[in-house]
Amino acid sequence: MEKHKRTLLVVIAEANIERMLVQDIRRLGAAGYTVTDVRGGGHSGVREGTWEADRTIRMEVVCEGGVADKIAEHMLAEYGKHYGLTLYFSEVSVLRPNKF
Amino acid sequence: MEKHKRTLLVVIAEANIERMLVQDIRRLGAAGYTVTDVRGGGHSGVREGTWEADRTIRMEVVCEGGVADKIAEHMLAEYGKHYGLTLYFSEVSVLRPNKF
Amino acid sequence: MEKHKRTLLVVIAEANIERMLVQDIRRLGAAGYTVTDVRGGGHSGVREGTWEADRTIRMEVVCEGGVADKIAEHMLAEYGKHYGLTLYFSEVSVLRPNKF
Amino acid sequence: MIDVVIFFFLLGIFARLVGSDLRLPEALYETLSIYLLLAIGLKGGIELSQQPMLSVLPQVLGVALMGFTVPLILYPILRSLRFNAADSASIGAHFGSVSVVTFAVVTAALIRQGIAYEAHAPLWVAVLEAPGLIAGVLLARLGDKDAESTASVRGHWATLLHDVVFGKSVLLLLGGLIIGAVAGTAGTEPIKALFIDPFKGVLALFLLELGLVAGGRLAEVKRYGWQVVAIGVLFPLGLSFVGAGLGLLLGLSTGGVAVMATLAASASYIAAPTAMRIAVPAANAGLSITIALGIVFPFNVVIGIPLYIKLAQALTGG
Amino acid sequence: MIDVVIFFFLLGIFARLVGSDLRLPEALYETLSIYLLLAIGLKGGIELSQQPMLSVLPQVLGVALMGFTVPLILYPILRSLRFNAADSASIGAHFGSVSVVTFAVVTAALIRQGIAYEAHAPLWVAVLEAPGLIAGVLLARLGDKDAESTASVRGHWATLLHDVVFGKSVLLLLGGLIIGAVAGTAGTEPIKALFIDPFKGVLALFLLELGLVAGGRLAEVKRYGWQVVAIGVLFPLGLSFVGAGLGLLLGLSTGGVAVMATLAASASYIAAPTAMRIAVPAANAGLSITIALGIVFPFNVVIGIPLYIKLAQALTGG
Amino acid sequence: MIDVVIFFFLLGIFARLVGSDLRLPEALYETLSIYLLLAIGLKGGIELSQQPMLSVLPQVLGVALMGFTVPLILYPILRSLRFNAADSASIGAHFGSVSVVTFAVVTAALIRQGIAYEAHAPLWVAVLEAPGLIAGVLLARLGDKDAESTASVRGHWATLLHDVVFGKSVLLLLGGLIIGAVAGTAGTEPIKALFIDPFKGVLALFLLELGLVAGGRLAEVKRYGWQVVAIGVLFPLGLSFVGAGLGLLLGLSTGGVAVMATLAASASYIAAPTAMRIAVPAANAGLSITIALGIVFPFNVVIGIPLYIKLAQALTGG
Ligand SMILES: Nc1ncnc2c1ncn2[C@@H]1O[C@H](COP(=O)(O)O)[C@@H](O)[C@H]1O
Ligand SMILES: Nc1ncnc2c1ncn2[C@@H]1O[C@H](COP(=O)(O)O)[C@@H](O)[C@H]1O
Ligand SMILES: Nc1ncnc2c1ncn2[C@@H]1O[C@H](COP(=O)(O)O)[C@@H](O)[C@H]1O
Ligand code: NA
Ligand code: NA
Ligand code: NA
Repeated sequence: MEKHKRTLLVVIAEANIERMLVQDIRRLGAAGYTVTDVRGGGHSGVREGTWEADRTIRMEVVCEGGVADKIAEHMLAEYGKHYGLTLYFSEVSVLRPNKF
Repeated sequence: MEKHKRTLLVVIAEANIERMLVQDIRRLGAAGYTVTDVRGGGHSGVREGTWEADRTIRMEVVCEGGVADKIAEHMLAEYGKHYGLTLYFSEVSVLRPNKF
Repeated sequence: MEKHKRTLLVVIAEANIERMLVQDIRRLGAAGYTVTDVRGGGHSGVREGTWEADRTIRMEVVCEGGVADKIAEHMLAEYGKHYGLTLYFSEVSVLRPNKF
Repeated sequence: MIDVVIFFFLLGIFARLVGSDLRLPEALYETLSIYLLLAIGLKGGIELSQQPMLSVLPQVLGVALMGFTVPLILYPILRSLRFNAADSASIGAHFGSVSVVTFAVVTAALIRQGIAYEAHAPLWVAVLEAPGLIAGVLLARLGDKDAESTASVRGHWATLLHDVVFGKSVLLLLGGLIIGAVAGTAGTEPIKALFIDPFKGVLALFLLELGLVAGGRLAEVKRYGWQVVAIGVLFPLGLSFVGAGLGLLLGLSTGGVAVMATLAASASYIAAPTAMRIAVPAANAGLSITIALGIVFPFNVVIGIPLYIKLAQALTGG
Repeated sequence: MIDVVIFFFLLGIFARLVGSDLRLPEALYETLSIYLLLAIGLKGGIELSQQPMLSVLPQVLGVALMGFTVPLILYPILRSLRFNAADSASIGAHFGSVSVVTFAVVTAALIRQGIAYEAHAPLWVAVLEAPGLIAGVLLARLGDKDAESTASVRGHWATLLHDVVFGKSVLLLLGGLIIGAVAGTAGTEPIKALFIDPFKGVLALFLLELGLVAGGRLAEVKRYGWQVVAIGVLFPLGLSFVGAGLGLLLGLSTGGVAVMATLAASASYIAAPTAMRIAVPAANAGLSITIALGIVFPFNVVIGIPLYIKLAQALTGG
Repeated sequence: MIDVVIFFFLLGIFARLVGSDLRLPEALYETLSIYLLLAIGLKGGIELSQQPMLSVLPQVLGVALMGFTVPLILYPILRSLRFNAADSASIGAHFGSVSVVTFAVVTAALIRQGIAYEAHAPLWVAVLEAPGLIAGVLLARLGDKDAESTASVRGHWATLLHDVVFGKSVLLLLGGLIIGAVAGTAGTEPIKALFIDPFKGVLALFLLELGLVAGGRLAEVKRYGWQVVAIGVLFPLGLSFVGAGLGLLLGLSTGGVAVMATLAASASYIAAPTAMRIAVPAANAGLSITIALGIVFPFNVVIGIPLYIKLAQALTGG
């Protein structure tokens, strides 16, 4: 069973911009994404998610390293300034290389 | 504080087969698992999770590399053909080696 | 786009101690954290999360390796004995080093 | 005049078609469906308590037989339309089983029009859940020898039967029926304000949700093409005659015949998708859900039910 | 005597201030807000069905104009208080739009005091959602040339308009209104037990939740300082005269003038935060939410509404 | 005739035992428990408003004392049964505290049987939450010097007290009581349709959920063995005499004595597990929850309560 290197990009952001993030991810070449509703805290305070303006999402995308870079760069430029945004990369491996 | 290498296997699949996945994981030798309700999109379209047939789960299992391989292989063979299924591996380290 | 190494610490624990975990994380120097409601199974049985005493959370913290070690050590000492607790580390990279 | 609950369904479809962000939380969806199943069961049980048990036995048998037969009838038709074995079996199973909300809508319509029906009809619904699914799985196994072998862990008959009989739908319907029958009118009086009075409002809310889901399915209809639309309209119409025929045979009232026609014409979108996904993994789940929820359900709720009531009136002279 | 629903709001604030772990599940929050929007719409629609449509046209135009004008009035004031362009536009938009729960509280107060008001008032609420937001975005774009360029993907006018008009709030309010108007009193009778009778109890529960959220915002008030408190108290008081004036101009009843004053004085905390976050990302979301939900809402609900009713009585001699 | 709500509990247990997939969404569980606490408080408060406040003071003191004493009585018994210090203290605390739903079931039974009880009884429930927990923690600290040292961050008395007194249960019960008392019958009239009328139906639904949870605990019972069953049956029976005795001493009505016996016999499964988990981490949470929810709760609800009512009737000659 051969494994293939890919990059996992995790994006944590306010739920308000979920729709835009999904569009961006698709446009920049990722084949899929997974979203979880989360809560948390960071530089911009605590977000408990009990009502609409206070919701946070965690999105994960498995893709080629280059695509992950492009997505992350775009997000940082587009949303980094005005939105709470956390991004990180991690090395993962997958079995079906053409799926990702 | 000594660290020990283990593998994190992440499985994203339709919620319908959660029960079977848990049975498989247990049977193939993992000591535990964690499940999150998620939504997402991929080759087989968008899954929003607003009603039963449309729910997706994300399962993560920390275990020895060999066990992770066995689980992933089994899942791919068993569910890969007919179910939406995303699998990836990641290297992690743990503190209590006999827990995993 | 320069990347910087950080450590991702994932903590899975009963929801009862969420408040204390957040306090610990903050006190020990992490800049943020993200919490997800999960369910799962392990040595101490299955936790389905349908009522308060049965809820589980997954917390993830991106921080410097040293901070992650301190947090993990503290948690293991403080909660490891009496609470269901799963901890693992993973290497990740971030773009904005001073955020984490 | 259209029943007000239909407007909620149309509002849901509209919201989806215009791309509104309106979504009902999943927990609400689950809550509403648990409520409806329990409430429908309770209502039927209260009435059942005033009836000789033996008289419903032939109905139970007749209904079970109908559920089992429907997939057998539809399978060859679907095969001749070039659907593969798994899909033909699965679509058949959806039609063999039943939609609880469609049942709720037809009884609401009968009440509005003052047409009496057998008050223990929820029992028919509970009985109808399983047989169609069993027939569907049987057909899939016969039609595709492969299916069983891939499904090594799953697919045991005992598991399938267990999952349907003790599944949420049947358990809550039958549980409600039995509680209603045992506690009777007086015993259930204190819970009336939750389970009986707001029933139709809750149905309206659930139809809003189903409108949202069905609206999301309409895009898929385009993908699957005209055949799927034809199936979703013609099969219910055809099956309504099967149901009405059974109703006549069992000597049901006008309303009872209408209910039976509707049950036959309705396709399951709760029990069937789950059961088929596990027992017949090779079947295309999107295809049968699009038919059941994207076409059959809206068709029945908006157009079919009035026709089935007319049919019942014509057949019984009621 | 204070309306009982206000006590629930105070209980929520108290719980938050003493650090209670009480939280309402998010799904409940969403459910309650969907319910309130639908129920308010339905109630208005049932009444609307008994009225000549043409007579409400001038009201619709007047209300839309008011919503659009409010941010234009507030913008220069906010700028002179040293808020930047984006924040001034965003705060203005929150005031230009409307709070549905504040509307529910004022009508409840009017009913309690036996003061009649135009029963189709929910229509005003639906109409008021959008114009203030549009004016706010316009101001932000004019005030800060940068805003548009950063927001490359977003910010298309068509998207903004679509999101507000087909957003949850307007869609459910108008959907309810139309269903109520078409189905009428008789048609909606069977769903009364869910959508009309428990309305005020649901409002109480929602106010408990809003108390929890507003209580959480009080800590922020300290951060932003006295200016924010002054804005949150003086703007509503000032705007209530604008609303009351429009009410007089349109020849509304005493209750109608009170409602209009309250609508003008209220600040949106559902549609506005979402819309501004997307269309004016440079604006500080915490700031405007703290004003709208931490100060304006409690002020209106506890102190403002009784005053606005008095004002309306004085102005109309009612 | 068994109360209909008990059937829902049995349905839940049955569903779990046969391995049904029926689950109530967690948000619904939370919603129902918030509703029940508020509604019970409100109902008590409305009655309290018609009463001299001073007369309840001795009751408040007596109840608090009872809650504190129960763990002290049970601790030596549990120790002699070879439970360790932490577990003995924790199990004692669960019995010293109280189960709100058990309270709801006993009052429902009294109403059905037409036996009057002190309408402000919810106040007793609110007072009973905390003292038992405090005694339990005290015992754990005395019994195991280690416990405190490991729990370096936690375990401050102030935190424990704060968490219980401002915890969800006490806050909603007392909040409801005060709102009910201040607003009175007339003031709460408009929220009756939500908080009073559907109460028993909601209780039924919550019992269905608790049946599912308790049913899931039955497997654990086997693991812990017969001792746990004996404790779960004999302790309530014994404690019911303590409660009934206190009721007599306070000069309560027949119904009041029955309520007091039930409160003493009931074990907490909301406040206690959470508080013990934080304050006495060494205690085995599964063990005390299995006793409280797997045995005591079903025993009380199905068998105990009728006995306690009989006991109260025998003691008061009522
Ligand atoms: N160091 C971190 N580790 C994990 N999650 C984080 C971290 N910092 C921020 N987050 C998440 O990102 C959200 C926004 O962070 P911030 O922009 O720092 O306010 C927070 O609410 C957290 O959910
Ligand atoms: N590249 C990806 N990254 C993250 N999640 C994915 C990816 N592809 C698919 N998924 C998840 O897996 C589910 C099924 O994917 P698929 O089988 O491609 O339709 C989707 O709904 C997503 O939640
Ligand atoms: N090997 C594992 N992989 C992933 N999650 C685990 C694992 N072991 C335990 N968990 C999670 O940690 C919780 C407590 O585990 P335990 O302390 O082993 O009972 C479980 O309910 C799971 O959610
Ligand atoms: Na059918
Ligand atoms: Na306004
Ligand atoms: Na007790």
